[in-house]
Amino acid sequence: MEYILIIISAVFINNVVLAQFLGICPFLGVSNKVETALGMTGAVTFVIVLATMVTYLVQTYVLDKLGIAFMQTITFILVIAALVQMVEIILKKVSKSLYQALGIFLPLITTNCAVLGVAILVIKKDYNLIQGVVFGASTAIGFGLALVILAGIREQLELADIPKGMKGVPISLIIAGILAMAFMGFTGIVK
Amino acid sequence: MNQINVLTKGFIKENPILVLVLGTCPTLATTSSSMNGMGMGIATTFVLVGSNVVISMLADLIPDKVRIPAFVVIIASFVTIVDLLMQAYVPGLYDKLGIFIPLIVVNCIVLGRAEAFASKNSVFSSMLDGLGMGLGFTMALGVLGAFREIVGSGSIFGFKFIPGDGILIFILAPGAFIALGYLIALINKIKKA
Amino acid sequence: MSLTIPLTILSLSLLAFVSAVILYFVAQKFKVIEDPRIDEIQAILPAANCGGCGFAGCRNFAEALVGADTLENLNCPVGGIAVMTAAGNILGKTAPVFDPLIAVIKCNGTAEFRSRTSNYDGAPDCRIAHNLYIGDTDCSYGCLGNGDCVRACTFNAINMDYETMLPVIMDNKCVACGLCVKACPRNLIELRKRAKKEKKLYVACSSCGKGGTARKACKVACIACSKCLQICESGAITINNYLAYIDAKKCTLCRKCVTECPTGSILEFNFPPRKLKSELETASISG
Amino acid sequence: MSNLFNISPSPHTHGPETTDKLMRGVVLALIPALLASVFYFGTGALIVTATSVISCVGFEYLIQRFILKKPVSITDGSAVVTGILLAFNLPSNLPVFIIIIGSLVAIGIAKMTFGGLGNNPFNPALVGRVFLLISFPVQMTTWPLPKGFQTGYIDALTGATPLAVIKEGIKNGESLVNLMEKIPSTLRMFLGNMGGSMGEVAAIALLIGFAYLLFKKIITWHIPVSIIGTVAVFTGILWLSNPGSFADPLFHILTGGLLLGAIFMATDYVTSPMNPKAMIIYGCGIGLLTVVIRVWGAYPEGVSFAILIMNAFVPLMNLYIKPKRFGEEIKNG
Amino acid sequence: MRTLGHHTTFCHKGIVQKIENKSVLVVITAHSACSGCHAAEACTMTGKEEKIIEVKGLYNVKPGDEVTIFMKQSNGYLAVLLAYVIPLVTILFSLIIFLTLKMPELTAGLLSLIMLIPYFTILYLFRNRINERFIFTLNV
Amino acid sequence: MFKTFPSGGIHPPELKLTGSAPILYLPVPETVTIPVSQHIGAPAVPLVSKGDYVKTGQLIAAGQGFVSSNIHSSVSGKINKIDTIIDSTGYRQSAIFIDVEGDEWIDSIDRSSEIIREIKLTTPEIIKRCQESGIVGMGGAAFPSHVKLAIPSGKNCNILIINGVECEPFLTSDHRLMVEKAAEIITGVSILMKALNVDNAMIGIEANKPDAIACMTEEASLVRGISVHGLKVKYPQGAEKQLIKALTNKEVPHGKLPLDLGIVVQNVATAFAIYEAVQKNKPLFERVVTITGKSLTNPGNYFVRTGTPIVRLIDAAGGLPEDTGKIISGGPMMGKAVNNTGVPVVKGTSGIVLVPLEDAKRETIKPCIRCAKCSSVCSFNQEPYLMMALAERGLWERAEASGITDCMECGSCSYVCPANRPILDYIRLGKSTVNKLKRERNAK
Amino acid sequence: MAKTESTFKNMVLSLTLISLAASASLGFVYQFTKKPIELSNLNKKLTAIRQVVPEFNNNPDKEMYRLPTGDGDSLDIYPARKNDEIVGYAVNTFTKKGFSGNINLMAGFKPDGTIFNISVLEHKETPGLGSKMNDPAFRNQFNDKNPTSFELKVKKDGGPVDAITAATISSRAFCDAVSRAYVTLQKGGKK
Ligand SMILES: Cc1cc2nc3c(=O)[nH]c(=O)nc-3n(C[C@H](O)[C@H](O)[C@H](O)COP(=O)(O)O)c2cc1C
Ligand SMILES: Cc1cc2nc3c(=O)[nH]c(=O)nc-3n(C[C@H](O)[C@H](O)[C@H](O)COP(=O)(O)O)c2cc1C
Ligand SMILES: Cc1cc2nc3c(=O)[nH]c(=O)nc-3n(C[C@H](O)[C@H](O)[C@H](O)COP(=O)(O)O)c2cc1C
Ligand SMILES: Cc1cc2nc3c(=O)[nH]c(=O)nc-3n(C[C@H](O)[C@H](O)[C@H](O)CO)c2cc1C
Ligand code: SF4
Ligand code: SF4
Ligand code: SF4
Ligand code: SF4
Ligand code: FES
Repeated sequence: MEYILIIISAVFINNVVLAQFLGICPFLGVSNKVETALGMTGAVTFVIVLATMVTYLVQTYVLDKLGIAFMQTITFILVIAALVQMVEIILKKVSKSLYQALGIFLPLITTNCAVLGVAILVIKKDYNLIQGVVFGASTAIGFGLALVILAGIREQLELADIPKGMKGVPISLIIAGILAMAFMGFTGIVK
Repeated sequence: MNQINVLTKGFIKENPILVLVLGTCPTLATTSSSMNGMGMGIATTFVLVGSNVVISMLADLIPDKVRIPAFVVIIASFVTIVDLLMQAYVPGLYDKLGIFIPLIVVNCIVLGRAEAFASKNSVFSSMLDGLGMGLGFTMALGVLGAFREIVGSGSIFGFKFIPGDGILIFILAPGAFIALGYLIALINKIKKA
Repeated sequence: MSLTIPLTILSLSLLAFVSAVILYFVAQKFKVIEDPRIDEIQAILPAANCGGCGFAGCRNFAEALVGADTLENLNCPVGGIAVMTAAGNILGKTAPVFDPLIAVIKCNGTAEFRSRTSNYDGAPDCRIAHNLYIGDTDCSYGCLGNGDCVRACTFNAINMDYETMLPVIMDNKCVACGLCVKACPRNLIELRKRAKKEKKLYVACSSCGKGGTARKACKVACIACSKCLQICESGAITINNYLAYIDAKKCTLCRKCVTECPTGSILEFNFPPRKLKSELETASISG
Repeated sequence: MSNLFNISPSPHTHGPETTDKLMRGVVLALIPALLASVFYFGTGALIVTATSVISCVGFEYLIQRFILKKPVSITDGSAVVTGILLAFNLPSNLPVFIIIIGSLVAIGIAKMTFGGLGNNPFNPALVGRVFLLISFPVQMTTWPLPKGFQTGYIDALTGATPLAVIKEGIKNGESLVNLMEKIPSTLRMFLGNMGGSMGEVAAIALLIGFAYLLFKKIITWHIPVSIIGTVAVFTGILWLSNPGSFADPLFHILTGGLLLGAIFMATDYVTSPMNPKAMIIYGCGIGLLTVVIRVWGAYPEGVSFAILIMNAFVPLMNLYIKPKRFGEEIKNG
Repeated sequence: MRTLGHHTTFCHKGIVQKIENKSVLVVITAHSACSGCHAAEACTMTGKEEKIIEVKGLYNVKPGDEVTIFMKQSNGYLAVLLAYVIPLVTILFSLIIFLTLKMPELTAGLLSLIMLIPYFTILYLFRNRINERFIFTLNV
Repeated sequence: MFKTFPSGGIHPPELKLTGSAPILYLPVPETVTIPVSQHIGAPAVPLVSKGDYVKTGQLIAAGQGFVSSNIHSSVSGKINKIDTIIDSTGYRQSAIFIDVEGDEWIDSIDRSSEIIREIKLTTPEIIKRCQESGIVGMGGAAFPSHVKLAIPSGKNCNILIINGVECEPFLTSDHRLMVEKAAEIITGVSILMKALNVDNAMIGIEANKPDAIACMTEEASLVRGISVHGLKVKYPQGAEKQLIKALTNKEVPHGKLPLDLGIVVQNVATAFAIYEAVQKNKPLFERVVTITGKSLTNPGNYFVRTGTPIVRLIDAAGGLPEDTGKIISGGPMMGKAVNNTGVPVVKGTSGIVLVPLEDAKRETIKPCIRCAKCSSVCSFNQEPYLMMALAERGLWERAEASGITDCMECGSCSYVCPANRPILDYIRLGKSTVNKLKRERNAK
Repeated sequence: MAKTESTFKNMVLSLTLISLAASASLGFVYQFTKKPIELSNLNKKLTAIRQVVPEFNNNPDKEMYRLPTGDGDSLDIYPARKNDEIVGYAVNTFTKKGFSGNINLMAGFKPDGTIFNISVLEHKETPGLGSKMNDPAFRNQFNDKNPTSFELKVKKDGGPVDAITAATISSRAFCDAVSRAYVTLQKGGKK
């Protein structure tokens, strides 16, 4: 039950993008194709979960043990950046054409607020490993949900006549605002 | 003249938030009041100036291939310093800004400036550049924060000038998105005209 | 806890060492280190993103410029020589000189000269009218007047004149991006060399119909009578498919053909006023 | 030439339906509910409706004329519908300036920003409503009680909606049986004699409007029926499983603007899916979310949020839920 | 550009780099997630990376040509599945198993991370099958 | 209960003003202009030259290749010239001009009014006769019938469907033909059955023509295998695939032809023409045309010789009304607007509709309100609003993916759209562009 | 100065050196700020306590003890002393009856059980409604009231407490939290 609450909370109530303001750049920037958004969701979830696990272990079993918790930021950022790179290298070595297909299909995944933010939040919220992982995964899914919805709306708006000045980032922000408003309806479902 | 330009271009022309739309997350998250917004801006400015200066000093010593991680280490150090200092001396503000202080490290504008400017320019210009960009960032955060605070709760810098509540949504998440959306649209329009 | 500092140093250095090793392997794949000149050039490009250069947008064109061995065949019609030279300077290459161009509409079948034979009442779109039928006059080559070109022009350089039902191109706004050329289903628009003081002289007709048919449909149609061809001293005029064409490169703007054309299908713009015939005669008498 | 014939591609004839007529039809269908709310809430209802309609139409005019510089299209009646529906979602004693803000949000933010009629992904009236709910919670949650026709405005006697009573009571640990006594009888709720937003109370009037819309073929049954059906089934299951803490389905259907939302707001063409299959899924989604928010969420009333959330999924549904094309082979059975 | 004909495809622009026997090497620029944002040009950090795609088959192209690479949409999803989703599930699954086995957190965490090694090894062993599956086509 | 096709469709006002007007013979005009291309496929090549004297029914232009059709003179007289005329689209088209002198028919035509039911010709002979007589489908597309009847090897046909639906408003030519020439049509159907070697023929007629249903049922009862079915009134029931669905409940699969289900569809007028060609040896140079319109004083149905300018028909119907704003060749849903009254009646002309100006104008286009009415009336379950939007913006690849080329151009979507959007206009644009792009791609 | 080349040695060396310098300076700053941070963390709690009890000069944090509430939970009690004499108790109390989440309060009592002051530590109530419990106008009505005579109930439920407009639920929850503190303190006895 506890995990279900974490999931519901992270996906709907405290959605990373719409309520926590993390990962807005990729949210606004990832292409307005629903397919890409779906693919990104898979990729981001993997990266976030991997990053959460590793940073959790690093924090709990290295930084805390050594009494240098204040090194969190700098350690996390390096660890995550290295992880992202390693995944790339491994994929490339494992199967070149798989790697190529990903290159065509998805934008690169980079360290951004969402990845680092989730890693830090897991520590801040005093989650244990499994809670942290569930939190990370559901946060990523919440990110994907917002991303896919936005991509869908933007794809539809491609055929609409949006006033010139509103095109691009502004309209996406307005949509995000209305979405955030709608998602406020979930308030209180998880105490 | 040129140096002044380096300083002021971040104010409007290349304003990191309003024109380049970088660092959207802290922008939205910390502007529920003008005070918080400015606080975040100043913290970021500190990191920008600090990292720009150090990076411009070290640029030639760092091999190209490790440029990015080296910059990141430097930036992250400054972020940690800010983090610690704020925790120690402005704990109230620190609590409000929450995880967005450590997240300065992933703010594109910081790394972007390091890459695009500091690694190629003199220490002094880099400092000015960092300062300009930081002030531009701070200004935009201040403006957005002030707008949200005025409309959302009828006060400015915590000083209440109309009784009762404002349009509450503006100090909440949806209002943040909507306000920034229209602000950017407005700037687009002004820039075109 | 004086251990803190050594521990910090130790752990971070370790971490950095690991990152450096990883990076060493990563370094084998190359990352695009963008040529800073791309930004520089993009900054001087007009940012119209119109595609007039043949690339998807200004940035792509900037990339192309930086990547190109020579600047030949690369031109930003919007920015013109000034921008291209500036770009050339940044790249240390000479920019070829392209003649500035301007769009002209090769149809003068105004409501006055070309009587309507039906009312078009379909979707206001030249492509649809063109696919459907001959158009609301008897000329199957002329302008349909539904303004596809007007909508295509991102520079607001074309207006529809509702009296003549022909589009009008504004000299000062047209940048010769060619979007309208692509948009017109009847291929009425041509990019022609800009002459000094915006002088323009061209056959404002695209009718490939035989003289009689063309004339019947429109009073100012080119009927391919060859008079202009004969009078032209610089060999600028050719006739193909019952239609005269003036090569702007050869044309000396002497304007003789204009008066020679029996139907008045050669148009001139922005020339100083011609002396009236009577004046010419008196001048020659007195001289 | 004596006679120039018109030429156009086929078809050369057009059906009787026009946008204006459709919108007029919706306005007509809303009249019974308007009358009912005037009957219950007095002139306040009229003032709210008039303010909302006038300011919606006014903002549409101003924005089209001066900001977008496009042809003004206020005569199509869509702004009137938005105005009425916005008003129907407000308490009948809401201060006028708040109504005007709501209209500005509905028309300015939710509609014109996206390019006007036909382009908005979210229901404008609901965006306006939810915006106000979040911004002015006090004013938006003090509902005048119906007291027969009266002419007062701001200082009407106020009280909570049945849903809020139940929600508050359950929070307070009261038993449902007790609470049920505090709320109006089913018949009274059906006739609309209860607290609530001015247009949502009278089920009977809304159903008359529904019948009219169906009869005129302005809307199809799919969305309203699937919403109401889902709510009925879902709350029915809850109720049967534990009648002590969950209210019965009829109660849920008659309260909280469910009918208003299902009949008039979820069916908004612009923001609902384009084919019957998707419409049913959309309706079920709204029903489900409504119950979830009502029963477990903080807000006593969930229809507005549910519709807005499902609005967000409509483009995806239009993309992935397509009707079976004529002659399309059904894949592997 | 969702579909072409009746095959659902996905496309990407690139430039022909080299033509080898029976295949064309095309350089594409993969953009980072942030670079779709209009500020990409200002933010030099936005990762852009050149990737070389090998397109099997003979095409009438020469180095320098701008071409479009097409790939079946389902291949994109499959790639995401193989590269990210299955490993994700592997980690989650093994973590849950290890924790229910009452292993200490650290061991469980590390072990489930290590589970990735066999997964990718298996993937590596199947690389020929995978390579057969991911086929790209060109269009000038 | 009457059958119909399940999804979509509209029911515009029927306005069948001439449903009870018997078919009259329009007097032969003084001159006729017979276009050499009255069918789908290659134009025919004139066999006569200026000054030649031709008889009614004489072959004057020969079809070129398999998918083409012969053209016969519809009058007797002198060839005035072979030149171009302005066709209904305003473009020029080759035609043979004949000055009429008397009405002398070629001898081989059996002009007696006797109905010959016995079929003497063999299957190949029937098909050959159709080809010689220049028979084309008269339901609108004017597709050469001999091509349709020649079943390619490997396919076979087991049901013949006769299209007597006439779902367009105003038009009654098929209706009257079925009432007045039922016996001939049924014989024509038997001929078709023989040609196609099928035992089963279904005739579909909409319920708004009870007299036609009665006449046809009576005649059909005399022949084994022919059944007449009343259908619910719904446009576009006459469209091949919808009619097949209505009658047999089979759906012609996407991208396939009716023949792939073993079905061939022919129009009743085609059946009649085939009867005349096979039994009476009369080539196709005359057909029934409805001349109608709200303001016409005397609308009616006429047997008209091909090549007769439509102005003759209009005169016969009481002259061109003052308020005429649009002349449609065909019905108001599918027909073509004509830009002058000089255009000749051709083999495919089923009716001329004169529309008063007030009904002829299209209303202002408004933004799409996504009401989905267009998709709900599309009997192919397409998404017209989307196809239009894609075509309008030139997004051809997405338009192609949206199945734009499958649209049969019935126009129901434009008819029903409350925002007056010219949906079909843009779908047609999209179709033609996408088809062009496809051809280019295949050429590569 | 010439650019350093990207050899393996250079790369590792430079990165390691930079990290060395960075970590050294970080360590230094950490040492430097360690005390103030601890102080300010402590202050946060003390400030909250100081707000709700009369002036004291002990360290209540050090003397904190837990009392069971009776329904399975327990509350933290901070005794405040001035010159070793108890001047009040600050009770960190909570309620689950909030409108959209738990509410955390610091309730201060005088030794006789009279409420001295109350401050809101954490809540998730609706801004503009429930959030008004933080307004002095609402909070102050409890000051100097003794729950024995001042029933902790809103007017709607027959008590003396003026509820926040349109936020009876939050007001009720507030009362619930305060009364939990009071009851626990009374029952558990004072040290
Ligand atoms: C702290 C940090 C923040 C970053 N932020 C972004 C970002 O917001 N957007 C982005 O596209 N890349 C960002 N990157 C860059 C990528 O993570 C990655 O380093 C780059 O794409 C490839 O680097 P390489 O040169 O090591 O291959 C960031 C990197 C770091 C270290
Ligand atoms: C929308 C639409 C409506 C049609 N309506 C009729 C009709 O009413 N009667 C008819 O005979 N053919 C109609 N047709 C043509 C038929 O689809 C089919 O081509 C014809 O019945 C074949 O017979 P034919 O070859 O003898 O003309 C229609 C076609 C379309 C696309
Ligand atoms: C948007 C919204 C927010 C609300 N927020 C609160 C809240 O924070 N606290 C609360 O007690 N009730 C809240 N409510 C519940 C209602 O105001 C409820 O009717 C009220 O608590 C009981 O009415 P009363 O206080 O006027 O007696 C909220 C209701 C809505 C619709
Ligand atoms: C059946 C129907 C329902 C409608 N419902 C709404 C509604 O709930 N809210 C609204 O703002 N407009 C509504 N409209 C009006 C119109 O569609 C709306 O203003 C558009 O969303 C604006 O683009 C409705 C119109 C119709 C025909
Ligand atoms: S008139 Fe034509 S060529 Fe000139 S700017 Fe406009 S679209 Fe370009
Ligand atoms: S010039 Fe061409 S595009 Fe422009 S209105 Fe005329 S026909 Fe249309
Ligand atoms: S015209 Fe095409 S899209 Fe429109 S209803 Fe008919 S078949 Fe469907
Ligand atoms: S019928 Fe017209 S308004 Fe309705 S969805 Fe179709 S195109 Fe849009
Ligand atoms: S600021 Fe870019 S992702 Fe958060």
